[in-house]
Amino acid sequence: MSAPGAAVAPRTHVVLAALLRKELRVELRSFEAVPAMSLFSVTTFVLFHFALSRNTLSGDLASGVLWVTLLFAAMLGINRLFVADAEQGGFDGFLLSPADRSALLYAKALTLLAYLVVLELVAVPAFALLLLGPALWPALPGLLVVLALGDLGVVVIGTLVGALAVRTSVRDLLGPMISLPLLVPVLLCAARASSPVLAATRAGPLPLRWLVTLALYDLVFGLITFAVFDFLLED
Amino acid sequence: MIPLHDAVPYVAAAYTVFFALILLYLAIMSGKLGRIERELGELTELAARRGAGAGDRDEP
Amino acid sequence: MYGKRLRTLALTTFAALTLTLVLAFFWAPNDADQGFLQKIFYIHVPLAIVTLCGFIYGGVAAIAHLRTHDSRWDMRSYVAIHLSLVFGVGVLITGSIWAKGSWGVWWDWSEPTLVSFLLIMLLYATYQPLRFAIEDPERQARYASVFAITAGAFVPINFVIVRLSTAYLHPRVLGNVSANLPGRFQVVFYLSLVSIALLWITLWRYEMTSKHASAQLRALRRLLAGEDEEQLPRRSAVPTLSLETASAGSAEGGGGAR
Amino acid sequence: MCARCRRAGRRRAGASRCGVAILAAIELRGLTRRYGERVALADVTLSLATGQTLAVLGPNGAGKTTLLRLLATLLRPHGGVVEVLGHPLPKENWAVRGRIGLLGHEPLLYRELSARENLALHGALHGVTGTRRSEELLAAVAMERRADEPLRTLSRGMVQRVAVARTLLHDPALLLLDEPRANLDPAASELVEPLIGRASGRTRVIVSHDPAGVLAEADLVLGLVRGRVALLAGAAELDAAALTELYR
Repeated sequence: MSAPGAAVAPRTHVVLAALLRKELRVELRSFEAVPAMSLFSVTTFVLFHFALSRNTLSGDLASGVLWVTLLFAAMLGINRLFVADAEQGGFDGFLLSPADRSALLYAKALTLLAYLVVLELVAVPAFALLLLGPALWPALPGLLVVLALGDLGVVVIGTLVGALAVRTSVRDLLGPMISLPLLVPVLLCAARASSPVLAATRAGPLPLRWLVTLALYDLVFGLITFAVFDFLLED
Repeated sequence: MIPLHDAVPYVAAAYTVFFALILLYLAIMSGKLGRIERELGELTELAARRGAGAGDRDEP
Repeated sequence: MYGKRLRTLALTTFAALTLTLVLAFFWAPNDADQGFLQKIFYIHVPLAIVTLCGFIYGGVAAIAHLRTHDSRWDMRSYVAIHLSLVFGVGVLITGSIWAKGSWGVWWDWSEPTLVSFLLIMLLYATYQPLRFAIEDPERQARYASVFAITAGAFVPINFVIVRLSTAYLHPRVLGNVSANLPGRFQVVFYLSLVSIALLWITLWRYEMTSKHASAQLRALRRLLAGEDEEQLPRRSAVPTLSLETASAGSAEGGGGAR
Repeated sequence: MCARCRRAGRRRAGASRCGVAILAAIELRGLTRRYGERVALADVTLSLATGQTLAVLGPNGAGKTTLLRLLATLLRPHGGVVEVLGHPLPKENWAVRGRIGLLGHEPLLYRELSARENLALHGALHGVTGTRRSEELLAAVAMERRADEPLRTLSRGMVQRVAVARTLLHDPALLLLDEPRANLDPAASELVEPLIGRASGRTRVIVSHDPAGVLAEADLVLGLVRGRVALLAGAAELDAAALTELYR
C-alpha cells in the first residue's frame, strides 16, 4: 500500500493567479472595500471645501488635500484587506498548502494596489471637478508618476500592517494607528512632489529630489516587508 | 543671546524634568519589586505549610 | 542572572552622571549665542541619541528573536523599547523647553530632531497596544518582533527624511551643532552621552532583572501550587519567559545580555 | 521517493527519510508545546504505522486540537522530535505540506465563493491540475447540483461536505480529522464514510468526544489530560469504561 504520490509543489505564478481570482471574486460579490473608499474620498473633498471654506485650491494646499484624502481612504482598504482570510480560515487554508508563502504577499499587495487605482480613478477626477483650481489635464502626466510611487509606498506599508493588525482584537484601530506614522514620509514626499504640478499658473516640473526619496523609501520598506512577512503567518 | 537670569528657569526645568522622569520610572519599578516581595512571602508561607503538611520530609 | 553586575554598573553610572553635571555647569563656558540656555543641550541631545539607539537595539533583538525563537530575546526587545519610550518622553519635554527658551515657542516644526522624534514616539506608542491586543503569547511575541524590526528600520530613515524636509524649508544652525563644538563643549557632550547611555543600560538590566525575577516567581508558584490552582493568565503586554531556555542559559544570560 | 523529494535532489539511497513504504506515518518522541508559561502538550511519545488510525480523546482544553494543528505543520513544536510521513518537522515542513488533509471545525472555505471555485483555489494551492478530481469528489459528497452557488447560501451540513471534498482534493497521505461527524446528518455521514472513514485506507488521526463510536474505528487510542499522556493503548485492549474514566 504505497503512500499516494504527492502533487508536485505548485509554481508561484499559478498560485498567485488563483489567489488574485479569489480576491477579485470576493470583492466583486461583497463590495466591501472599493466603493467605501471611493465614496469616502469624495465626501472628504466636500468636507475640505467647507473646512477651508475655499472653492478652489492649488499648489501645496491642493496636493496636501489630495494626498491626505487618498491616505485616509487607503486606510479603509488596508483594514479590509485580510478580513476575509482571517475570519474564514483563509490563513490556515493557505498555510496547509505547499504554496510559497510570499505568493500571499504578492497577491495581497497587488489587490491593495488595485483598490488604490480604482480609488484614484474616482478620487482624482472628483478632486479636479470639486476643488482643483488649475486644469487637471496638463498636470495629469506628472501627477500620475507621483500617484504611482505614492501608491507603491501605501501598498508596501499597508500590506504589512494589514497582516499585522488583522488577527488582533482591535484591528480597525491598530491598522491606521501603526500605518499612519509609517506613511508620513510617503505623504511628505508625495505632497512635496505633486505640489508644483498642481501650481496655479503653469504645471511646473516634477521635483526629482522628492521622487527619488519616495522611490528609495518604497524600495527599503518593500525589502523589509518581503523579509518579515512570512513570520506573520507561521505559528 | 538671552540674558542669563532668563535662561536659568528653562535649564532648571529641563534638568528637573529629566530627573523627575527617572525617579518616576524607579518608583514604578519599585512598585513591581514590592509585588514580587509580597508574592514571595505568600509562596514561602505556602511552602512552609506544604512542608509542615508533609511532615515526613525535612524541608531544607 | 541579570542582576550580577548591576551594582557596579549603577555606581559607574552615578559617578559619570555627577561628573557630567559638575563639568557641564562649572567647567564648560557659556555658549556664544545661546548663553546659559545651551546647558539643556547636554541633556536633550544625548538623551535623543540614546533613545534612538535603544529603539534600534529593540529591532536588533527582535531579529534575533525571530531567528532563534528564544523568548529571552523578545524580553530584551520589549524592555529596550519600553525604556526608550520613557526616555523619549524626556527628549520631547526637554526639547520643547529648549524651543521655548531659545525661540519662544513650545513647539517648532522647523526643528528636525523634535519633529522626527514626535513621529517616532507616535509610532512606538502603538507597540504596547499591539502586544496587548494579541492573546496568544507566542504570536504576541512574534508580531511584536515584526513590528520592532519595521519600526527599528523606520527610525533612521525617518530621521533623514524629516531633516531633508525641514532643511529644505529653512536650514537651522542646530542641525549639526554637535559636530563643530569647540574643545570643552565637546568633552562634556561626549561625557554626557556616555553617562546617559550607561544610565539606559543600567535601567535596562534593572528591568530585565525584575521581569526575570517575576517570571521565576510565577514558575515557583506553579511548582508549589500545582498546575490546576494557577488561574488563567490575565492578558498583558509583557512577554512571557519560557524558563526552560532561560534557566538553562543562565550562565550565558549574564554575559550575553545587552 | 515522493515527487517532491526527488525534485529536491534527495539522492541518499535507502534513506528512510522518504522511502515510499515508510514504516511509521507519525513518530513523536517527547513532544512538548507551551502556551506562554503554561504547557499545552507535555512529553507526548507515540508511533503510528501507515494506514492505521489514531484516536485522540480527552476533556476540553487537553491539547487535542493543539496536537492536530502541530501534526498539520500549522504549529511549531517547542520540544521533542516530530516526524510525519518520514519527514522531521518543522525542518522539513515543505515536504509534508500538501500531503496532509485537515478537516476541523472551520471548513477553511470562502463563503463568497462557490464550492467549485473554492476547490479550484485549493487545487491551485496544492498543484492539482484540471477539474477531474474536484468533480469526482463533488459527486462523491453529492454536492455537484449546488456546486455553483456561494457557500453562504448553503446549510452547515452541505458546507461540511464541501470541506470533506477540499480535504481530499490533493489526495493526502495523512488525514487529520477534528470531530469529523459534527454537523453531519446520518445520511451525510454515510456518504463521506468511504472518503474519510476506515474504508479510505489512509492513515488517520481522529479527535473525538464520542469514546464508544471512535473505539470501533481506531487501532491506537491516545488519552490526553491537561496536555499529558494519560492513556496510550491499542484499541483492542480498551473498553468504553476505561475511556469514560479519562473524562472524570
